Amino acid sequence: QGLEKPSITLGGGEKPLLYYLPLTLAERLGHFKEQGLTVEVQDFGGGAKSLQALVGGSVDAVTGAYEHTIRMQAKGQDVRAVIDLGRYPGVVLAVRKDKADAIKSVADLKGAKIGVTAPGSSTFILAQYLMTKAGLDPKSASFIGVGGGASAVAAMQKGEIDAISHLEPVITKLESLDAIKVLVDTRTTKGTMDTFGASNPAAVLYLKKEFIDANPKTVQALVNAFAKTLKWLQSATPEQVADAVPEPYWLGDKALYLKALAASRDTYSPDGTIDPASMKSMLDLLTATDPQLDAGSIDLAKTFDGSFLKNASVK
Amino acid sequence: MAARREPSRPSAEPESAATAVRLDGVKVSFVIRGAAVFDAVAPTSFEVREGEFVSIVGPTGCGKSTLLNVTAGLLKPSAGHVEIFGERLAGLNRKSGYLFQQDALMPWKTALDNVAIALEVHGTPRKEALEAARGWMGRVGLARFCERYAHELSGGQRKRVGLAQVLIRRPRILLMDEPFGPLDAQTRQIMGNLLLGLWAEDRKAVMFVTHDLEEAIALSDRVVIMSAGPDARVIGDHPIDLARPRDAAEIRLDPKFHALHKRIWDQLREEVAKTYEEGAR
Amino acid sequence: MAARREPSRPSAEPESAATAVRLDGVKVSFVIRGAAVFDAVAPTSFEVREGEFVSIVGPTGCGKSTLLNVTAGLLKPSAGHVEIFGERLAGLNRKSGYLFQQDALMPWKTALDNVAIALEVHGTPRKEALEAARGWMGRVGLARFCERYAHELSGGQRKRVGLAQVLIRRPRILLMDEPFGPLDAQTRQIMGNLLLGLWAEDRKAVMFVTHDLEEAIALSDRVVIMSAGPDARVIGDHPIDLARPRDAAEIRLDPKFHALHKRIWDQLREEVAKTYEEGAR
Amino acid sequence: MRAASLKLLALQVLVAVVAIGIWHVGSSVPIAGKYFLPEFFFSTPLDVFQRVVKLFVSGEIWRHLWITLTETLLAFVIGSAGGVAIGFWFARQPLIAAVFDPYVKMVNALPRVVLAPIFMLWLGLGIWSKVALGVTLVFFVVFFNVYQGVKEVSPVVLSNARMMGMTERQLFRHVYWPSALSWMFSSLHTSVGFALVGAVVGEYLGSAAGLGYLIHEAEGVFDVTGVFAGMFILSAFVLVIDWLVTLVERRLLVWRPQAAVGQT
Amino acid sequence: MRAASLKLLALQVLVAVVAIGIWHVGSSVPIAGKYFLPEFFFSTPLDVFQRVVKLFVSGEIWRHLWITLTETLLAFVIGSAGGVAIGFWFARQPLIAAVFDPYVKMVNALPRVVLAPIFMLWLGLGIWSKVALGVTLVFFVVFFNVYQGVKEVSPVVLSNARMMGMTERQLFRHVYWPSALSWMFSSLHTSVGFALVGAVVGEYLGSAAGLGYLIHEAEGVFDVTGVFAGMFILSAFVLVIDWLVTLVERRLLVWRPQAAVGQT
Ligand SMILES: Nc1ncnc2c1ncn2[C@@H]1O[C@H](COP(=O)(O)OP(=O)(O)OP(=O)(O)O)[C@@H](O)[C@H]1O
Ligand SMILES: Nc1ncnc2c1ncn2[C@@H]1O[C@H](COP(=O)(O)OP(=O)(O)OP(=O)(O)O)[C@@H](O)[C@H]1O
Ligand SMILES: [Mg+2]
Ligand SMILES: [Mg+2]
Repeated sequence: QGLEKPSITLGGGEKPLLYYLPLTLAERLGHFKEQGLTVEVQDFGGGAKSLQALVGGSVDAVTGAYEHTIRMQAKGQDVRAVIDLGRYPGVVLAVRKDKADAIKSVADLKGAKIGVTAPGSSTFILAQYLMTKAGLDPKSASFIGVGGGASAVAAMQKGEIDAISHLEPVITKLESLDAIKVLVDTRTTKGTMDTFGASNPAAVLYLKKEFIDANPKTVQALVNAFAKTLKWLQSATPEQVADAVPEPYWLGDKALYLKALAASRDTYSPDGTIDPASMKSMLDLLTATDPQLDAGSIDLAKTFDGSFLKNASVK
Repeated sequence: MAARREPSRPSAEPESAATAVRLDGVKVSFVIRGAAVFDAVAPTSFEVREGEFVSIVGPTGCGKSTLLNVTAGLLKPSAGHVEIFGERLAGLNRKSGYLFQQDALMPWKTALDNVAIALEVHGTPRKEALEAARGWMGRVGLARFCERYAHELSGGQRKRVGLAQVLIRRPRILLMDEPFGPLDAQTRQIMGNLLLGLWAEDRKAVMFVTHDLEEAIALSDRVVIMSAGPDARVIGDHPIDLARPRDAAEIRLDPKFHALHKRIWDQLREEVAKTYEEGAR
Repeated sequence: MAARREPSRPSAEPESAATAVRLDGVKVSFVIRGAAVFDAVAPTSFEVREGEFVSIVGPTGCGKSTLLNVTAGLLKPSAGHVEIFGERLAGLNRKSGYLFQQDALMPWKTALDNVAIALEVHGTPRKEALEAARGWMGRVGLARFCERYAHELSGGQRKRVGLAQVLIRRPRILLMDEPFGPLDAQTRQIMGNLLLGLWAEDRKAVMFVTHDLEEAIALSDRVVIMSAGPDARVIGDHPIDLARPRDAAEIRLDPKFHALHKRIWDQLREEVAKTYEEGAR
Repeated sequence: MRAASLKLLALQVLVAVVAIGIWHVGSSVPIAGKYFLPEFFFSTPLDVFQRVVKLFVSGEIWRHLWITLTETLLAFVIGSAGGVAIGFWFARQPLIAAVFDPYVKMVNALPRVVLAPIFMLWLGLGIWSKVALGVTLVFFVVFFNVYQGVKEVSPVVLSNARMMGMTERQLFRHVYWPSALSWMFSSLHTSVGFALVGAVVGEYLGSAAGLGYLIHEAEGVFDVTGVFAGMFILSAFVLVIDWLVTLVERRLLVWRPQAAVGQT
Repeated sequence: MRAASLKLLALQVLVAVVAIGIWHVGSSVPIAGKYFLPEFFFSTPLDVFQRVVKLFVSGEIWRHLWITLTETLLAFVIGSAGGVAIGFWFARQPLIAAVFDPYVKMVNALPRVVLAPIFMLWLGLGIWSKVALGVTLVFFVVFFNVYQGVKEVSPVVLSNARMMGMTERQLFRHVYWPSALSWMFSSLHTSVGFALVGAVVGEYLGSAAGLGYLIHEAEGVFDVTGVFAGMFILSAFVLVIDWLVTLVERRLLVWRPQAAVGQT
C-alpha cells in the first residue's frame, strides 16, 4: 500500500543472542514480508557499532538498547524508539561458585574482579549501578572486559574473575556448568522490579527522527511486524520458538537453548510500549553511572514515539 | 648534443680542437663516516680535447676512478669544477659513456637486453635496438652468449658486455676504467683495435684508465701519470707521437714505442714505490 | 690437517712429493635455466703436487674460474671427481684458501676485521688476530686503510685486502683467481714477491689463474694452458725450469724466460684467436 | 625432481597428520583428568571436518566465500599497488619521505578495529569498508619493504643506468622496479594473509555475509566447530592466493642465481 | 645540517597543521549543508587536545599507558626474536622450510580477532594474552623478511666465508645476520606498529586496563573524543619506539654507503 521505502537495512548486534530474538522471529515468521517490507539485517560486532552505522546513514533502523536514544539526545542526535521489544535488561550479576560464601550480596563486591562484556556496555553500567545503589564506589571493584561467547565462559572457568555481569546465553551456559551463583537477575519481573522499581527497557527498535518523518508508512509497517511478533511470542511455547529460529542458534544443544529461552521469557515486552516510569528508571541508571550526562537536559518524551504502536494493526 | 654556443670561449681552440673535458682545480676529499677527512686527489687541472685519446696511469688507489667519477658527474668535487664542452658541469654528464671498474650490468636482464637497453633508452625501437645489440655482441666476441644473465658469464665476458653497452651508444666522451682488466692479452688487443677503429670513425674524446702501460701507449695520444695518493696529483703528461692509424699489437714493435715506454715507466716506478712505502707506514 | 692415512696410495709419489690436488676426468656442464646445457669444461685431468706452483692461463671464458670452483668444492663437477691429498672431495675443500675473481669482502666489516676474521674463525683470540691482521695489512701496503669499509677502497685496494685475508690463514692449498688483476705493474711485482716468499717458507700447493703470461712464468713451476671454451681442455703443460728463489721482476731479464715466453705465447695466441672466432660466429 | 616433490608432499601430509592427531587426542582424551584442548573451545577434528563438508555440500558456503574472496583480492591488489607506488615515490623523494615519515608510522599504529566505524561511515556497509580495512594492513607491509628495497639498489648498477641517460621513469622500470622485486614479493607473502585478515575482521565487525560473518555468528552461540570450520576454509583459501603470487614471483625472478644458499 | 633539520621540522609541523586544519574545518564548518567529518564520528581537534591534556594532568593515563607499553614491547621483542630465529632456521634448512611453508601461510591468514578467546583461555586475561596477539602479528612480518633476507646474501661473499672455514654458527653471525639486517629493520618498522595494534586489540577484546580498554570504554558510551584521544596517545607513543629502533639501526648499519639513491 505504497511504502516510501519498501526495502530497508536494519542493524543488530549479534543476531543469535536472545536479546535479538524478536528480530530473528519477525524475519523467520515472515512478518516483514506480510507488511511488504524487504529487510536486510546487518550484523555488527556490538550495539554501539550499529548505532554508529545508523548515525552514519548506512542503516535505516536498529534494534538496540533504549539507552542509546537517551545518550544520543545528549549528543544532539534525534534518535527515537518506536516499539519496545525487551522490557527488562536481561543482565545477570552472578558470582563464582567458590566465592559464593564470601560474596553474598552486591555490597560484598568491594575489591572484586567483575567480568563485563565490554567496558561501557550495558552489563558494565548495570554492575556499576548496582554497586552505587548498595553504597559502594564502583571504582572499588575492577571491571574486566571479557567479551561475549566463549571467552566469557573461559574467564569464569579459569577463575580470572570473581563475578560476572553478563547476558544470555553465557549465563545459562555458566549455570549449566554449575559455575556461578546468581545475585541479581534482571531477566525476571521480580529481579527487575527489585532493582529499578519499574521496568527498564532494553532492546527497542529505534530510528532517526528524520527517517520517521520522511517514511511514516514504512515505520508503521515495521512496527506492525514487530508488534505481531511480540504477540506471537507471548503465546508460543519454547519449542515453537526453537523451531522458528535457525538451528545454528541452538548453542549446539537444544536443551540448553530451551533453558535459556525459559529463563528470559519475561524480558520480552508483551505490548511494546514504554511507560514514563521505565523511562525514568533508565535515566536514573545512566545518570548514576555517567556523571557527564546531564539529566536536566534530557526530554524523555522525545526518546519514544508511541504513535505508531497505537495505530498498529495488531494489538 | 646541440651545438654549444658560448661567446666568451671560441669554439675552436688554438690547438685545432675544442676542449671536451676540462678539470679545473678539481680536488676530492672523502669524509670517512662523518669523521676523518681523506684527501684523495689534490687540486688537479687538465684537459681532454675533442678527438683526443688520453690514458691515465698511476699506482693503485691513487684516484683514477675518482677522477672519472668526477668527470661523469657522479661525484661532486670538494673544490674546483668540471667543464664539458665548455659548459660547467652540474649534475650528471650526459654527453659521456662510462665503463665502470666494477661489474655494472643489470642482473635481471640478459646480456643482449643489457646492451640493447642503452639504445632503447634514447628512443630506438626495441627491434632495431636488439638488432644493433646483436651486432655488438658479435663484435666483442660474445654472439653465442646473448641470452645469458650476468651471473652465467665469466668475469671477462661480463666486462665485454659492459664494453658493448657503452660503445653502442656512441657517446661523445668515453670514460673507461680498466676496460680490459680481466681479459687475456690477445683479447685485449682485439678489443683495443675495436676501440681504436671506432674512435677513428668519429673521434670521440676518450679518458682511458689502465694499469698496462704498453696498452696506454699503444692506444693513446697522451699518457697522463698520476702520483701516489693521498693528495694525488698529475705528475707527468706525455704526448705519444706515434703514427695513426695504429694496430694495437704491431705498434709495440716500433722502436719509438720502446723509448716512450722506458721514459714513462721510469717515472711511474718511482711513484709506485712511494705508494707502497706510504701505505706500509 | 691430520696426517692422511690411506693404504692403497703411497703417501710419497715417485716424483718426490704427494699430490695435493688431483682432478680426475672433471667435466663441468651448466644447465642454463632448466633448458639448454652448456659444456664449459670437457673431461679434464691434472694434478698439482704438494709444494708446486701451477699457473693456469687461457682465453677469457674458457673455464679457469670454473676449475678453481670445482677444486674448492663450491661446484660439483658433472662428471669425474676431485681428490685432495688423496682423499676424494665431498663438500667443501677445507684445506684450501681461495681468492675469488670478484670482490668477496664482507661489506659490513672493516678491512682489518675482514682479514682478522679469517683467523678468528679458527679460534685465534680476537686481540691476537687483529695484531696479525694489522701486520698483513702492512704487507699488502694498506696499513693506513685498516678502518675502511669495502666501498671506501679502490678496486686494487679491495683485491689486496682479499689477498691478505687468504694468506693470513696459511692454507695448504692456495687457489687464486687473477689476484693481481686490478693492480699496476709495480704493485703486481711486489705482491708477486710477497707470494713467492710465503710460498717458499712452507711450500703450499698453488693454483694461480692469470692473464699475464709473464707473471705466470715468473712465478710458477708449471704453466697449464687451457683451450678456448666451450668444451675447454688442457692443451699444454709447460714446466718452468727457472732457478729458485726468483725475483718476480728480475727473472724477466733471464734469456731462458724469453724462450719460454715465446713458446707458450705462440700456443696461446692460436687458442685465443679460436675463441674469438667461435664467439663471433 | 619427481621423487623429491613426492617426498616433500609426504612430509607435508605427515605434519598435517601429526597436528590433527595432537588436536584429536587433546580434545578427546583427558590427561590427568583435564582436557588439554577442551572440546568447548577447540571442537574436534572430525566435527570440524564434517562441518566443512556440510558447508560445501549444502552449497551455503559459496556465497560467503565469494564475497570474502572479492574483498581479499581487492584489498590485496589495492593495498599492494598503493604500497608499491608510495614506497617508490618516497624512496625517490627523500624530503617527502622525511616529512611524512612520522605520520606514516603513526597511522600504521592505529588499531584497525577502532577504524572500522569510520570506514563504514565513508564507504557504507558493502564490501568496500572491508576492503579498506584490508588495505590498511596490506599497505604498510608492502610500503615499508618497497621503500627499503629501492634504497638497496646496487649503487654501481644505478650509476651505470643513470650514465646511460635513463630518465626517472626509465630508471624506475629498468632498475628500481626489478631490483625491489624480491623485497616486494617477500612483503606480498605476508600481506596475502593480512588482506584476508582485514576482510574477515571487517565482516566480523559488521556485515551480512562472508566468512567473517559466518565465524562471528558461530562464535556468539558457542559453535566452535563452526568457528574452526570457517578458519580452516579461510586458510586453505589463502594458500591458493599465495600459490598464485609464487607463480608470478617465479616468472619475474628467473634471472636470480639458483640455490645461492646451502649449495655444496 | 642544522638548517636542514630545522627546515624538515618546519615542514613536518606544517603537515600536522594542515591535517588538523582540515579536521577542524571538516568537523565544524558544514559544506553544502553536510559536515565532511561529522563531530559524532570525528570529534574536533580542540576537544581531543583538551582530553589528552586532561588525561595526562589527572594522571589517569599513566597506568594504562604503562600496561600497553609493556605489552607492546613484549610482543615486539618476542615476535621479532621468534621471527628472526625461525626465519633463519627455515632459510638454512630448505627441507623444513618447504614442508612447513603452507602451514606458516595458513596460520598467518587466521584472523587474530577470532584467536583472542583461545589466547585468553590459555594465557588468562592478564597481559600475556595481549602479548600473544601482538606476537602473532609481529612474528609473520619479521619472519618472511628475515627468511628472504638470508636468501639474498651475496653468493660470492657467502662462498668466501665458507672457504674461510666458518661453521654454521659463524656464518650466521658474520654473514647471514649482518646481511639480513636491513631486511630485518625494514620489517621492524612495520612491526612496531603491529605490536601496538595487537596489544590494543587484545585489550579491546578483553582486559581491565590499557589504552585499548580506555578506547573501548569511550566507544561504548559514544565518547569519540575519548577514542581519538586514545588513538592519538597511542600513535605518539609508537613514534618513540620507532625512534629507538631507528637509533639501533643506524648504529648497526654504519657500514652502508650513504646516499646511494638520489646522489648527484
Ligand atoms: N667512498 C670513499 N670513501 C673514502 N675513501 C675513498 C672512497 N672512494 C675512494 N676512496 C679512496 O680514494 C683513493 C682513490 O680511490 P680510487 O678508487 O680513485 O683509486 P684508483 O686510482 O681507481 O685505484 P685502483 O687502480 O686500485 O682502482 C683511494 O685511496 C681510496 O681508498
Ligand atoms: N652459472 C653459469 N651458468 C652458465 N654458464 C656459465 C656459468 N658460469 C660460467 N659459465 C660459462 O662457463 C664458461 C667458463 O666460465 P669461467 O668463469 O670459468 O671462465 P674463466 O676462464 O674464468 O674466464 P675469465 O678469464 O673471463 O674469468 C664461460 O663460457 C661461462 O659463460
Ligand atoms: Mg679504480
Ligand atoms: Mg674467471
